[in-house]
Amino acid sequence: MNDTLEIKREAQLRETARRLLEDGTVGYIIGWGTTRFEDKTAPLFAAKPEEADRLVWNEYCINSLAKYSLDDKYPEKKIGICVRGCDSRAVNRLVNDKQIERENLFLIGMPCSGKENSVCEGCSHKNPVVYDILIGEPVEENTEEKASAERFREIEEFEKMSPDERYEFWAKQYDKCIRCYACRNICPACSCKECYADQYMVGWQGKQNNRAESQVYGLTRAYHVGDRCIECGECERVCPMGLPIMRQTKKMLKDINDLFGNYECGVESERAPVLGEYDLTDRDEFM
Amino acid sequence: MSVEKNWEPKIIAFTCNWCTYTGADLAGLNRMKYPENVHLVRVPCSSRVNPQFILRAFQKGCDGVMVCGCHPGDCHYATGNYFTRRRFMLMKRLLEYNGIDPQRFQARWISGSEAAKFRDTMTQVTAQIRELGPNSKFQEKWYQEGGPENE
Amino acid sequence: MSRTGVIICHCGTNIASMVDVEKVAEEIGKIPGVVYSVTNKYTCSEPGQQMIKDAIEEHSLDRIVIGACTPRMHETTFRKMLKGTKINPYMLEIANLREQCAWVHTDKEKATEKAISLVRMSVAKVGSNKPLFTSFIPIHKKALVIGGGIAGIQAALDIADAGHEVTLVEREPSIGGKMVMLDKTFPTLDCSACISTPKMVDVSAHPNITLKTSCEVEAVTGYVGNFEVTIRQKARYVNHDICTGCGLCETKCPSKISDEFNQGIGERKAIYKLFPQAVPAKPVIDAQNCRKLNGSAKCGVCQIVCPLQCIDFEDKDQLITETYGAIVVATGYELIDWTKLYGEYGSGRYADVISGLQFERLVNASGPTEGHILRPSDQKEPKDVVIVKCVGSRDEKKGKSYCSRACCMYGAKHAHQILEKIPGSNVYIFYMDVRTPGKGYEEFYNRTREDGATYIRGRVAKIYKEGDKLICTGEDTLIGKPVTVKADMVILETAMVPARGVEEIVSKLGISMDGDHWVQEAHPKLRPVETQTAGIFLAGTCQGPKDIPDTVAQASAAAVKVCGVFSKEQMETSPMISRVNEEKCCGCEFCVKCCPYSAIAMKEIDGREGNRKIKRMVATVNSGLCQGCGACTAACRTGAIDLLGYTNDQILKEVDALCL
Amino acid sequence: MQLDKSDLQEALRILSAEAGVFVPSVVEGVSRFALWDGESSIDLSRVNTELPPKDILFPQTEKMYSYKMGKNIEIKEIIDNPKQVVFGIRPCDVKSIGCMDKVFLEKTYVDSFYAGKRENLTVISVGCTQTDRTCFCDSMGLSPSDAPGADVMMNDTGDTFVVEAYTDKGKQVMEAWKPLLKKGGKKPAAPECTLKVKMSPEISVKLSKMFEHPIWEEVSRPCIGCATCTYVCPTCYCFDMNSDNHSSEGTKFRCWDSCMFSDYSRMAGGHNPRPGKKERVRNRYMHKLSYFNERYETSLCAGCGRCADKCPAHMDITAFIDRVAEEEMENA
Amino acid sequence: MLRYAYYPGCSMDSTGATYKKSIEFVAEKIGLDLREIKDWNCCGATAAHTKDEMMALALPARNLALAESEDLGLDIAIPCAACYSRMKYSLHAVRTDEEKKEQIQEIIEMPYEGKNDVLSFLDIFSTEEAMEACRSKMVRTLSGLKVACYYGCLLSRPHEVTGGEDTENPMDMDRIVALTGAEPVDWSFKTECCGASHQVDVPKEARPLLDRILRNAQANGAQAIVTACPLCNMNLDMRQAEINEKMEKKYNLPVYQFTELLAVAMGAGAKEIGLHKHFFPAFELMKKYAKRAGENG
Repeated sequence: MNDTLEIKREAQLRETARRLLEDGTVGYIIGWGTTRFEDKTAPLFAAKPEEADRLVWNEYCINSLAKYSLDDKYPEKKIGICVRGCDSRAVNRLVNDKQIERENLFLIGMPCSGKENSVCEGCSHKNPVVYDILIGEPVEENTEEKASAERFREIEEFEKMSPDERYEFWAKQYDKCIRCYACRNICPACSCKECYADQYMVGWQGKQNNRAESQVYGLTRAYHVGDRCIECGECERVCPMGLPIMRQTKKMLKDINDLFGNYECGVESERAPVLGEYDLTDRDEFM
Repeated sequence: MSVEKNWEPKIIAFTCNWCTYTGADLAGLNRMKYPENVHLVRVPCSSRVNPQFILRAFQKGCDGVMVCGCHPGDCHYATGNYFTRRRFMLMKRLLEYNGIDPQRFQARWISGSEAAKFRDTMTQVTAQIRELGPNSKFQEKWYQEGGPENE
Repeated sequence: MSRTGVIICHCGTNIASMVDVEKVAEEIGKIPGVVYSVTNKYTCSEPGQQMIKDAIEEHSLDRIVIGACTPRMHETTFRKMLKGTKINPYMLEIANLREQCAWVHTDKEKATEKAISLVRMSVAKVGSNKPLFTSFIPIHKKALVIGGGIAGIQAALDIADAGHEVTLVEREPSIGGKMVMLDKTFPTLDCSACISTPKMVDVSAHPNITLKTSCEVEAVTGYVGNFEVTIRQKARYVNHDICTGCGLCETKCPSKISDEFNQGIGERKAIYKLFPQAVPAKPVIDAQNCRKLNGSAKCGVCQIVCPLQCIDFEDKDQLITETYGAIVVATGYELIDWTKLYGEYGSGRYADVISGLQFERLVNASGPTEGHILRPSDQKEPKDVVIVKCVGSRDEKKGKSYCSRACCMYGAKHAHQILEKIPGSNVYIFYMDVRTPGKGYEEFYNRTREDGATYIRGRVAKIYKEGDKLICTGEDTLIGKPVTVKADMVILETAMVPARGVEEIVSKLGISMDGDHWVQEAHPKLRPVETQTAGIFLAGTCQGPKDIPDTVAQASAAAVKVCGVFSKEQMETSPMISRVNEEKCCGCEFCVKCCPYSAIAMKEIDGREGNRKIKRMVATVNSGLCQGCGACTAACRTGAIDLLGYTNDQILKEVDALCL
Repeated sequence: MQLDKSDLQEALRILSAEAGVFVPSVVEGVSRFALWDGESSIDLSRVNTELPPKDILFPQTEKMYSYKMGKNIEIKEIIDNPKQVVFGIRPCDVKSIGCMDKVFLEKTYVDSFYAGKRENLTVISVGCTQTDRTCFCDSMGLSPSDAPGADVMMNDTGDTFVVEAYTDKGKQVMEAWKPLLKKGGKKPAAPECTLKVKMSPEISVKLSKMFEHPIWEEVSRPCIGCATCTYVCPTCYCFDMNSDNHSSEGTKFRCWDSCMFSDYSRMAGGHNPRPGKKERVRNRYMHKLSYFNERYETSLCAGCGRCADKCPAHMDITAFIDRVAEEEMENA
Repeated sequence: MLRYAYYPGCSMDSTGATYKKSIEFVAEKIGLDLREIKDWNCCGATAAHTKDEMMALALPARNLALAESEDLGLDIAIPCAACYSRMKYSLHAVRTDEEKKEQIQEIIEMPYEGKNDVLSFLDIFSTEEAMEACRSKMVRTLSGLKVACYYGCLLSRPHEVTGGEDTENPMDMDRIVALTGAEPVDWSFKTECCGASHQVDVPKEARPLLDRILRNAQANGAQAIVTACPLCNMNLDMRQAEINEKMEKKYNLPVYQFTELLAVAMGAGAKEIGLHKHFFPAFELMKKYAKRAGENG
């Protein structure tokens, strides 16, 4: 990370935030603030101009912020949100899924050259894909080769294992799952009012924590979000048990790319999810 | 896990009312014979089949699961099976990725007149699953009977 | 706790010979909630049905499972039977023990096991059944026909003759469509106008038909029996209530515009009737070209000369909304714009390379040349004429892959007309194949050849001009040599394509089109005049290229379908349709995307966010449109939309029951 | 007394003859207490395991009874209370067991499932030689090297453990270990937590007056409503009861639940007294730092720091306590 | 800015001499900056593609890769229609076919990404900028001279590769030529094959191909034919007398390059651009029509 450039960007961010709060463009701004640990930041909600200086911009700004807009779906004033590439795709996701109105948000674009987060390796959109104002100059994107080589590398490796090995791998992962639902709650593609998994009365899913129920949860979640996953990696980051959750959704994405052509979510503001449409010429392998 | 004596594969098939279910009825009318292992669940259209049903069937102890509908282009509701096709192409791959044997979940298009195809498919799938043996993957019973200590 | 009654049918020996029905009844009787479990010899028979009715009373049953033949056989029978009891007809499930068990298995023990499983699944399912009620929707016995060509005219007349009200909407100032432009019709060579204009007059005079010309469909909502249609009456600037159609205005109008009815050959005025026999026989003003209305001059001469003060320059578009019970789509076709596709034929730079429809106007007695075949460039009579077929048809690379069906015949007709009207003329027809499937068609083709038309098998590769001749080069594929014909005029028999704007009307109606934008029928063979949407029918070439007899036949068929809908006062709708749990619905619209009937819409409801009252969007199912396929339910991640009769809960219970 | 580190395996082997021994270990990359197989290594390198030991007494899913319906309804209680030893548990987690004891065993109702397991559990604590950056047990009144609630207290002196029995159960352990134990050994000085938090009894009282304070709105905003903090917390004891039904038979079980879930407090009619995250975060913090104190005169937070370490939104209870300490009371 | 990388091709110093001279003259006048690609090689036209597809793609690609390696971001200007066609094929292959791209790079042992476009001189002169520059340099008018613009088959076909305008009735040259005051006629053989590659081995079969072009031009009132390719030009120019002789015709259609017309209108002397060097006499006709701008008649 080019330090002086990013320090400058932080200063610009604070200045912009202050201005937006002063002139009433936004009601408050969601960004990142310090914690008591130097290598951790936490979401910060700045509502007063003087709070703008509490916003920080450094390599530890890893929390995704867009989904916080769902806490305030009908704001009186616009909500300012700092968006990196991934956050901006999350915004598109939520707009696409009719969960928020783009007009209710003021997007402060933060070109991001990667954070202390493994998912940033091979990032395909370092610069926000949608924003109202861009802080500083855009950063150089990863080459397409790098991004695409990285994108499904793990999946391809994994696919080479035998079915039993794969099952064993996942079964052990789901043995670890404590069903805290952090992966779901952080995910911008999970925006149901009431998750299927919480509907014990309907009986989709048992509440008991065991391998079988966690497997059902894991696969169902993968299927539910797989065609809309924006690949931000938050599910994996937040998992307290370290499950490689994105390897499930990415599998869906990889198959979608193989079967239906290039597909990347959250990059365009209007695109039907793959499972929300069909093509007469789709491959027919069911005979 | 040792194979129970007299074990018989348990196979569930979600079938569209207008095609495969009708095809199965025609097979009956023609007194065609196929194994007893296949149990049909009647749904109005294959697009009614939520992929979560498949997971549920494996979880509860089915050894094989099928989704059957009209041939693409022949859907009674015009476009339902196009959605079915997409949903299950992805779901099938996801299941296989998670270790399910490809033969344990199969989708097929069988029309109302294809009684012989229905019979042949069911016979063939039953044989394949018999060959594979009982399924323990995703199964809750496996857990209830001791879980990891079983292995 | 529910009180389920189970009846296992012997079906004579059909089931009982392969399934131990007594054992099934006994095993099922052990399931909690099953309070009555018996067998019966013939459950569908009168005594069988009576036994169920008695059991309902005696054991206070609240739901029934019958293990018998396929539900596709007797589901309706038993539902009807339940109508007379205190149990709702939908509190019934049928386990298929005959077609899918007894008849297809050979091992009685295993078949019995399977039968137990199947009945257990039905018992589990019926436990979650809820009473459902059919609703009745009233049928508004008034039809809307969109498009006033021969298809629309025929459909409107047939429906009206059957005693129903019809509104016929046409966007042009007159009905008549393409047929009235034609000179003669093959193979009988009747005068096209002579047989179609009387029908046009019938339409205008019919007491059951409301004719709306210069009108377009603006919006359509609702469903069979109850379509709310908004029609835009475009400003005509002439008060048709007063106008007598004297035509004085037309003669005085100073603006001259290329005449679209005559395919650009000839001119018309800015205030005009589409053609002399137009219905209604009253003029309209073409605002774009009227000097006063487009502001290019003061003019207003028509207003001055009109003896009845019919001219109203202030006229505005008007929107009219009415309710219709059924809709016939008859939007027709137009010819492909070959000038954009065929550079080798000069892209329209040569005035004497004309389309078949232009030729129809040239040869038509009421056309710009009064029926004399004179070529457009210099008004000379052509001696050598080349006719090129399949221009845009059967040409995947440049035009359409399909055959336009009528061109072989009207190509032959054109040849015949030229040879008849111009003595000593030569006609060369370049063709790929000659297709004449129709009564008297092959005979007509043969006659044309006997008349002297030269048929050359091959496509024309290039048309170019040298002096006042059009040089047509191509290959005669039968002899394998290049041919060159020096022609005075070339007629291109171009492909039919759907009329412009068909995409909009299709999307307004919520029906679908194929890849070439022909309107999609419900089934290519068995439901050729229906669409996927109940109450919307197709007539004529909007559905695909066809000739006049086929068009008229389809129009009458559509009319019968409409009358079928109108034969009832109200329509029973299946209650097994989707329903939205608004509390759970998050408004993502995934269900909307996969509904084939556009039956799901979004609506605003009151909600709460914390302590604030807000409005939020949720899905809502139109019970008139929903056909109960359930595609939406599998698209809903939340499970907020569910299919009554096949709910998530019911299906999950069936799965669970199998796995016990 | 002292136990040579080289004799630890043997010492545990002696115990495992009689009981299931849980030791800190790493299972599929997750550090937790797991049943010792007699051979595998015992991971005392971490200050704290990632998952707390509470599931030994209070499993995440615990079957209570099975039932069978028919003409007569059969109900069978499921009792599963094997003799168990937990070894290597840190003083903060021992204090946490003390908290759960209060909930499940004291005052009005005694929870028989918990009681049975607790009765059969021997707690062998090993004091900390170092602290993590999120450790703040000494601010919560605990010592990193002493667990008064343990049956046996052990402290690392380098090559040996100093061993001390605190209870009769502890004395039995010492008795069993007799051949391995040597006299002497000096308990090392306790390490000090680097993280100091301004916790005091006044904070509890102050909080009890802050129910309507604007601070809740602010501190709760980053919360994403997952159960991470409650499931890694050694003292959180909420559970839900549910049944696993198969037609006419099934089992009733209880499983962990979390007050951070939005549906946790939702009632049958749909009303939710804690509708937003403000109410839910308030409840959790209040419960840890004030409500529990009122009822049981001790805090429900032992200062293990797991929640601060694992929170996806990087929320931090220690920062919250310090905020409260600094808050002027006029605002309260 | 009118700056391009320049691939002259082999004919510019031989059969295309007059083309070259007129290009140079016009370029000088309008500030067209052409930077010849260093170490260019044969484009392989007329022969390579009948032998080996990869050779036919790699030969031109090397030239394009050389231009790209200079990293000036310049599009490549090509005067010859055959060269242009071959270059376009290579560019098209590289841009649309990953596999071929790799093979090509392997053969030419150079990286090549197909970043820059390949342009014919018609593409270049029909840009707004070039048209404007030409317009401002006109000192003579060729008013009254009726010409048939002949594009040949390679500049516009196949459409998938060239992406050019109308394959049947292109108008670029007509618009450029109209700048000089000359009057392009509407005729029908603008893009018809002139049979160039058959003229040597089967001249008898090839002659009718030339004949129909000349005939249609003349029939539509043209007094001259204008080309944009050294090969087309040579073919129509050199063989016109032969057609007249062997087929007993009386064509009198001088054949110019469009740049010659531009050059004359910009004041070039006949010798400066080689007007006197045509096979079929071309000087007299030009002399008759070229007038000082503003002069009447």
